[in-house]
Parts: sequence; structure tokens; C-alpha cells
Amino acid sequence: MKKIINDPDEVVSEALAGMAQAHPDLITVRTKPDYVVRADAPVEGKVALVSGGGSGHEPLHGGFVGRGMLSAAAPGAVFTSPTPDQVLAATQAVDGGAGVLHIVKNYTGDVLNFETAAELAAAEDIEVRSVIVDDDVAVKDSTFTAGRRGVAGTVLVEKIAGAAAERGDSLDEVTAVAEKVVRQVRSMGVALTPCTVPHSGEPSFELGDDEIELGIGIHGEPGREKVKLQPADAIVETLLTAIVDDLPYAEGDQVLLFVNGMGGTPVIELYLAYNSARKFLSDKGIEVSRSLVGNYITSLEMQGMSITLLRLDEQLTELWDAPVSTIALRRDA
Amino acid sequence: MKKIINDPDEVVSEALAGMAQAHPDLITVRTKPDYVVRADAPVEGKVALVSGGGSGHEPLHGGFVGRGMLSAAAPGAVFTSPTPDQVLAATQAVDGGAGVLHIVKNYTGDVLNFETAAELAAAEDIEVRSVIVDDDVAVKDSTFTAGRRGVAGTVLVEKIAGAAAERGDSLDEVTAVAEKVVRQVRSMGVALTPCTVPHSGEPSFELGDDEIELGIGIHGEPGREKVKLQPADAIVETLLTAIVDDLPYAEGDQVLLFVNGMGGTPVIELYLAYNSARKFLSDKGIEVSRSLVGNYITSLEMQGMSITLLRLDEQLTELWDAPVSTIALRRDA
Amino acid sequence: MASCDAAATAAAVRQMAETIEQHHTELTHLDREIGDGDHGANLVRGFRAVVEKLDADEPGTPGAVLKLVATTLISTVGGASGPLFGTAFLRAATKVGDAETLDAAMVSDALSAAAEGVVARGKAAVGDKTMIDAFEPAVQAAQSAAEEGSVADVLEAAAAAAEQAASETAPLEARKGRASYLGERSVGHVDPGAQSTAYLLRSLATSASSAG
Amino acid sequence: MASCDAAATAAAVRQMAETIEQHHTELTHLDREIGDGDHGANLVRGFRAVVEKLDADEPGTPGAVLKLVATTLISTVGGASGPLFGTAFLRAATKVGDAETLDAAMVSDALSAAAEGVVARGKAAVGDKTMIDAFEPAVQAAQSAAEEGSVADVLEAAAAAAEQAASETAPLEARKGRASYLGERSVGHVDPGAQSTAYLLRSLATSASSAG
Ligand SMILES: Nc1ncnc2c1ncn2[C@@H]1O[C@H](COP(=O)(O)OP(=O)(O)O)[C@@H](O)[C@H]1O
Ligand SMILES: Nc1ncnc2c1ncn2[C@@H]1O[C@H](COP(=O)(O)OP(=O)(O)O)[C@@H](O)[C@H]1O
Ligand SMILES: [Mg+2]
Ligand SMILES: [Mg+2]
Ligand SMILES: [Mg+2]
Ligand SMILES: [Mg+2]
Repeated sequence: MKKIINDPDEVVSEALAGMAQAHPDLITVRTKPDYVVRADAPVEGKVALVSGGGSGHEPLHGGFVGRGMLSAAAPGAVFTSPTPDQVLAATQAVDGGAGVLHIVKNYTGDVLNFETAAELAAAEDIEVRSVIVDDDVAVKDSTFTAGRRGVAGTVLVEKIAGAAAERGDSLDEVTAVAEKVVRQVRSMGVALTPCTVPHSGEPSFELGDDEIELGIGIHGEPGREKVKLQPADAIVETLLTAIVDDLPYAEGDQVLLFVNGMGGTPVIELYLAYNSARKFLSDKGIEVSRSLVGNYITSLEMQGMSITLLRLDEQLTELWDAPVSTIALRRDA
Repeated sequence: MKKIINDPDEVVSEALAGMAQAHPDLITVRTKPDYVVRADAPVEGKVALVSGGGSGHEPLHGGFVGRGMLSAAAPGAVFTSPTPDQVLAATQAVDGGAGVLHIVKNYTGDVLNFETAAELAAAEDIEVRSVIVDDDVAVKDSTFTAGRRGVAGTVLVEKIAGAAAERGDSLDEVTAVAEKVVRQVRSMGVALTPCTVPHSGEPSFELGDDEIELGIGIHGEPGREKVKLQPADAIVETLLTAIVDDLPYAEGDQVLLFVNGMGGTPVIELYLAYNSARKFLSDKGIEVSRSLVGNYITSLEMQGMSITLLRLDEQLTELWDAPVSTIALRRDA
Repeated sequence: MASCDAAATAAAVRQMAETIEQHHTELTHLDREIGDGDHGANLVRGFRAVVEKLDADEPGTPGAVLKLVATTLISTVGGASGPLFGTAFLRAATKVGDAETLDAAMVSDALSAAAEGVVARGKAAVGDKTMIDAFEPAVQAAQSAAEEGSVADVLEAAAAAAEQAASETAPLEARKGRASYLGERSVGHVDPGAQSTAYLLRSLATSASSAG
Repeated sequence: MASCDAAATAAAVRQMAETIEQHHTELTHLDREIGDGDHGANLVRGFRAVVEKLDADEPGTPGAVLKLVATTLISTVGGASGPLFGTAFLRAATKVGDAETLDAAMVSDALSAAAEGVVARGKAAVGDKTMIDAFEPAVQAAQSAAEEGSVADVLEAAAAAAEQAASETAPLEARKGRASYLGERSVGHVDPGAQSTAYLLRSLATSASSAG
């Protein structure tokens, strides 16, 4: 394992200390319990958004804290959901009296820890709602299982719900728009290489020199199946076919196309894949009216990518276009 | 070699096509010869900035085309300088009558190709100046050699000179401030893994499982020396010591600290290294007043980083803080 | 050991921490096969924090010891296993209340309450390939043993049943937790949480029998 | 071949393109050792474009053929070798002017002009471990051969000298181009540009001798 770290136990805390010093204008980092909060929190009278999850997915979530997106983020250990006291402290710190929305990726650990935090917050008279993101079509959904994972669609939920909160929507309204995004967003990923959690020191799975792993999650979990390395067009077709089959699109539908790098993929390959996805969608008559390309929700140094489609309407487009000012996503007013 | 590509010959053109479709608000991509240009070019009456170089360093340079930074970028084949006709066409496309500054990284190929383009542009009565960036302290400078390489400092030159051009400074003034940045900026890099050029299919150099390469360039060139893997603090100390020895800082000097990922390094490690750099500099009494952390000038999927210090004064700070609106760097007005 | 006081409970908890230190690499390894490779690290982090708190101030009743374990695990482990084991200890603590010592029946009841808590939070059933697959047979075995036996007998029965059951999770296809994402590919690997449950129960048994 | 017309020049250029196709992997490999691993790919890209243009419309004089090669290399190769080889062909083209055929002396003079062009652009001297290390000895040998010999003799002498000199770049420490960044670590590897120069001259010689 080769990493630019000192002690595996201190990776998250040292990185948080770095983030805090690099971006004092945008965020504040509080410790014990650890969380990242908007520099201007709490914003009186506005709904606050709290998300969080394991570390190792940077810039998610701390990189999306700021005006127009998250109010706070609770980072767990690498690939491990945060604890309830982190989420509770973050929730208390951002509550501006209009309620708090928890944005939770659908993993047992995240769900349970946020659930506990929400109960504790309710006990302190903070109104908390939760939305569970489960956009990963690689996982078969069923009420008998843990259900689908929450992956890259989370970024879109955070951005759009964040814009609704920023303009002063009520907790009900912000929750409703977040739920709408969850209903309309689908993702699927592929890994070319595994990643290595600092503590474990060993790669998360094995892949031959000519193999790729389809349907990976964001925690270095192995995916649906190993297949031979394929040209970009074929990989993109596999991912997008699964996505479009799951939430069928009609010709003329407008979508946001999000090509996300898993951390170790060069940006040049992401744009190449994006170009390939545009060809696929245009053949299907699906119109891409908004785009996002880059490393936004990663799995440490994993090479690979995920593709996300969000069906847009006027409301979602407007909220997507709204100004945002975070470390990883900025758009002018 | 595992990459998300179709045909090695088409990597650059397919990625450019992707960029163009993903960011029509910011850039336009022209082909044959290929270059990326501000969507609103030419801007009448303002100095234009053209840079370029081999592809594979994304977001450099195309990701820095836009208001307040580059007017155009000429992308060569992967790790290969662009040809003079690309640079010439870009120069013609952006000339707004106030002259064009070429920002060139100091590699023989880049220098020669930009030189030819500048001559051709001059023959068409476009006033062209050139500034050569050579910030890499890993390479011993000498008039008998090719001199130092241009590496991550290039991003800072482009941003600061771009701000000067945007506010309407003359060609002389923009050139002078670019040269000032070049004088005051120093960088050095380290690789944990090599990278693989699509055409070659083989890693750029070999590194043992416990080795790192100090003083690498941005083209997968091997560096100054191979050493054993070290804790982040030790790596940062090696890089910063070389930098600070080269351009000595006095206690109380203000600097911009730029920790740049080589493409395959997780952001969490970059912030960790940034934190470590802050400790080192604070012990030396050097004050970090501006920061940049992220993957801005990369070597495909290489894991590693570079550290850059720019000595700031009021003028440079003001230009650094000026608004910018590009794919990879945005700051509100 | 006929009954178990606060000191014995604390000693048993330290024994659990010890066991986790010994086996965390193996647990992480199991979790890498079908999860995300952090189960060992998660439990080490939690139990180290527990031991620190016990060292600082050891509570005066078995229930208080269990509650300390619960809140510490909840606030330090994260992941799925943090709230699940945390809930288990919390329910056990609530069950034993203020009792100064625990007898065999109370220990068995505490184990039942713990398992119920895990089911209530995680909604897993036996056969879903989770810690419940080890927990439930352990509770059954403990209840039978409690009819006649000592605290040590109860815990020995629970541990043995859990060990057996944990190994039997290998052929199952996971339906809960991260391993469920793998579907059929989860077959052939022991569930890390079932294995850690077996280790934890074994340390309780060891501690109880050595306490005589 | 006593003298060389446009067709023969074009044939020689096609021979160069052929040779580059055969050796580009090796050239790239050399460039990976002490450069950035693209020299072969750069030249392949350039010479393929050259052949395409020749196929489309073959110029009528040797000088025009050389000029086509020059401008095509300049506009397709990039890197250091693009402008350097481009300049070499441009200077050679200028030197031979509108001549319908080239004799031995003209070929030798064209080679001299080419080498001077590379030095003017790249500012490398013999011993800096660049293509100049192959070019200069080739020019010397060509000049001697031109006093008595045919075009084929001149090119054979140039090729042989360049081959020998290219192999002798291995022990040198690079002072120009990317390899210079390696300092001492550039020792022990043949310079890719010197090697490609030798290949290009060898293809000229082959083409001239087979043309009789
Ligand atoms: N819904 C559930 N009910 C009971 N146990 C569960 C459930 N989900 C997961 N587990 C247990 O948690 C274990 C994984 O714990 P851990 O690796 O620490 O957390 P995470 O899965 O969040 O990384 C699994 O092996 C399984 O035994
Ligand atoms: N200043 C120079 N003068 C002459 N030849 C040079 C000079 N710099 C580089 N070269 C030649 O160019 C070759 C490298 O070409 P190439 O790999 O195509 O370009 P790049 O170095 O830009 O990747 C070197 O092997 C060397 O022979
Ligand atoms: Mg986990
Ligand atoms: Mg090159
Ligand atoms: Mg786990
Ligand atoms: Mg090269």
C-alpha cells in the first residue's frame, strides 16, 4: 500500500485539519465529535441540510458544505458511517429553527447511525426529516434485502435540495424535492482497479490485468460481475442500458448526465466516457440538458467511474442552476 | 494497461468532444487544428492568453480557459507539445487587438513549437509575447542544459496573468506580472506510481512496492531519485526543503501554498499533505495566506503530488483573488 | 461462577477487547471478502475506547458496565456494527437494571434482550447471513443451559452455539448489510459480524469459567 | 544512382515512413527510458501524414517533396522532434531549391543545411546526447564521400556514421531535451532522436542503393 499518510489512525483527522486551513472562508471544522460546517452556520430561519458517511469519498461530503448545498457533513472513519453523536452535533450546529434534513446514503450503517441521531435530535426539539438515497441500479432492489445503495446521485440530491433550502423553502418542500430527485436519479459504476483502505493495507478485491468489475459500490465492495476489459463505448453502453432500463426514458426527456470518477481515473477518460454517453443517449432520443463531469464521489484511489442520469423538469433544472459556493462545486450568482 | 478509452489514436479528440458538449457555456472546441477557446472570444481590446502543451495533464490547460484566465489552449497528443499551427490558430482566434501572451512550460518541444507559432503570428501582425515557466526545483538549472521544467506553477501564472488581462492591463503589464510569478514560484513533485501513455501501453518507469520517485516531472519522466516510501510528513519536508532552499523565504513572508495531485491521488491525501506542509511552513515562520489543493495539473493516473510555493505581495494577492470562471477553477465576483 | 458482579462483568468486557485485538485482522479480512474491509478496525476502535473508559472509571453494577459499553460503541464504532452491537449492549443493560449481581437466568435473559434489540434495529432474520445467525442460536442454547446451569454454563453454551452457527453462514447468500449487494457472490464466505459475535461470546465464556 | 529526381526523393521518403513503422516501438521504448515515451508514436503520426499527402499529390521537384515533408512534420508531430526534424527538412528543401535532380554534392550540402537547422533551433552541441550526435558525424562522412562518390555512396556513408554515433550516445549524460532532467541517470541509454536519425538516414541509403 502506497499512500501519502502518516498514521492510518490519523488520516481523517489530519485531512480535516488540512481542509479547515485551506478553506476558512467556506467551512469550519469542529472536532470531538468531528464534523464540517458552513462558515456562516447556523443560518437563521432556513432549513439546514446534514449529510455524512464514511471518509474516502472526497470531495463528498465535506467538499459540498457551503452556501446553496450542505449545511454540515459528518465524516466517519474511512468507508465507515459516522457515529450518531457526530450527526447529532452537526444537526445542532446548523439548526436555524426551520428544521433539518438528513441526506443519507442507503447503507445499513449510515441508515442506523443517522436514525439514532435523528431520534436524539428530536428529543431536543429539532425537527428532523430524512431522505434515503438509493440510486445504484447495479443492486437488485427488494424489501427482503438492504435495498439499493446510495452512490453518485447523492451529489445531485445535495445540490438540488441545498438550493431549495437556500432560497427559503420549508422543510416539507425541501424534503419533497429531495425525494423527487431520489425517485428520478439512477446510477451505475465500474472499477478498473480496486482501492486500499489505509487500515487494511490490502486491495478491496482482486482484478486481473484485463478485467474490470461492473456494478461496484463506492466502498471498494466488489460489484455485480467481473468482465474482460472493454472499449469505453461498450462500458458506457452497459452502464447506461442498465440505467435506462430501470427508469425508462421517453424520447425527448431532458436529463442531467453526470460522469463521475472514482478517484484514480484521469479527467481525460471521464470526458471521453461523457462523449460516448452523449452518443448513446442521442441515439435513444434522450436530451442532455445539464452535465457534470469530474471526481465528485470517489473510492480513494480506485480507477473507474460511475454514470448517473437524473430526469429533469423545470423545477429541478432551476434548482440545479442556482448558485452554489462549496469547495468542490461552485457556480456564480 | 487499463483505461476507459476506445482507440489510443482518438483519446484526445474524443475527450475534447466531451469537454465541448459538457461546457458549452464556458468553452468552444475547434478542430483541425485542435484548440479550446473561450466561448466569448475574441474579447475586443483586451490582452489574450494562450497556453498549451501535451494532453494528459487535465484539467490543465483546457480546464483553465474562460473569463479571468486563459483565452485559449492548444492540446497536443498525450504528453506531446502541440504543433505550431494549433498554437497559431488559437492565437488568431483570441486576438482582440491588444496582443497575445503565450504561456509556455519549459520543455524543448513546447518552447520550439510555441516559438514557431509566435513567428508565424508576428508575420500576421499579431503582437505576441512569451513567458516561459520553469518552476521545478528538482532539475538543476544551467545555461548548458534545457533548464528547469515548467510544472504546477503554470496554473498560478495562468490565473494571475489572466486576471491582469481581464481587468484590462496592457500586454507589457500582463507579461510583466506573468514574469514576476515565474520568478517567485517554485515547485517539486513526488510519484508513488508511474503512469501509462495510451499509445505506449507500458508504465513510464518502474517503482518497487515500497519505493517512491522524488522530483518527477509531469510527463511520467522518472525523477531525481528513488527512495523508500516515507510518512507524509517526511515527503513534505523533502519537497518543501528543496523549494525553500531554492528561493529563500524570510520569516513573515506571505505565500500561496498549492498542493497538487498527479491525477490518481485521493483528495483526502492531498489535504493531509497540505496539513503537513502548513506545520512545516509555520515552523519556519512563513505565513500561508492563500491556498489551492486539488488535482490541477496531472500526469494521467499517476499517484503522487507536487507542492508549489508562490511568494505573494499585494499585487499578486489581488490578482489571485480576482473572479475566474473556468471548468476547473471558479471564484465568484 | 454462580453469579456475576460488576467487577466480573468489567473483566469479561476487557476479555472481549482482548479477543478483538487478537482477531481484528481476520475479521477485517472476512469483511473484505463480502463487505468493505473495516469490521475488525471498527471493533478495535470501539473496544479500545471502552477499555479507556473502564480504566478511567469502572461503574458499580453489571448494568452500568453494559451501558458504558453500549454508549461507547455507539459513539465510536460507526458502520452497521456500531449501532447494532451498541443496541445489543443497551438492551442487555436495560434488562439487568440495577442488579448487583447477575445469575444464570439473568444472563440468559440479557442475551435474549440483546438479540431482540439487534433484530429490532437491523430487521434481519436467521438465514440473512448477519450477526443474527450467530446470535439467535446462542440465545436458544443459553436459555436451555440456564434451566440448570451456572453463568459459565450459559455462556459456554451460547459461545459454542455461536461458533458453530457462524461457520455455517458460509454457504448462505446475504440478504442484509453490505454483503447483500454481492448476491450470489457472497456465498462461500463466513459473515464477519457472525464471526465477531462468536468471538465476543467466547470471551464472555472464557472470562466466566476462569472466574471459576 | 548518380542523381536523384522528385520520384526518387518521394520513394526515399516513403522508405523512411516504412522504417519508422518498423521501429517505432523500439524508439518509444528508448524514449521511455530517458524521456516521456512518445518518440516513436510522434514520428509514426508525422510520417503517416506525410505519406497521405504524397499519395494525394506528389510534388514535382525534390525540393518540393522535402518541403512537403517539413511542413507536414511541423504540423503533425509536435514535441521536440517535430520542429527539429521539420526544420531539418525545411533547410534541406531551401538548400536544393528548384533543382530537378540532386547530385551527390547537393545531397551532402542538403544534409549539412539540415543539421545546421537543427542546431540553430535546438542549440545542442555534439555530446549533449541528442539527434545532433548522430547528425553531425553523418554530415562529416557525407562530405568526404561526396568528393568522389555517388548519391548512394554519400547516403551510405552518412547512414553508417549515424548508426555508429547513435550507439555511442549511450554512455553520455544528456544536456538537452527531456533526458537532461535525469542528469546522471540518463547514462546507459541510447538517445531516441539519435537513433531515429540513424534509421532515417539508413532508409535514404537503402532507397538510393536499390534505385541503383
Ligand atoms: N441489518 C443487519 N442486521 C444485523 N446485522 C447486520 C445488518 N447489517 C449488517 N450487519 C452485520 O454487520 C456486519 C458488518 O459490520 P461492519 O463491517 O462493522 O459495518 P459496515 O458494513 O457498515 O462496514 C455484517 O457482517 C453483519 O453481520
Ligand atoms: N535541443 C535539442 N536539440 C536537438 N535535439 C533535441 C533537442 N531536444 C530534444 N532533442 C531530440 O528529440 C528527441 C526526443 O523527441 P520526442 O520524444 O519526439 O519529443 P519530446 O522530448 O518532446 O517528447 C531526443 O531524443 C533528442 O534526440
Ligand atoms: Mg464500513
Ligand atoms: Mg513528448
Ligand atoms: Mg464493513
Ligand atoms: Mg518524447
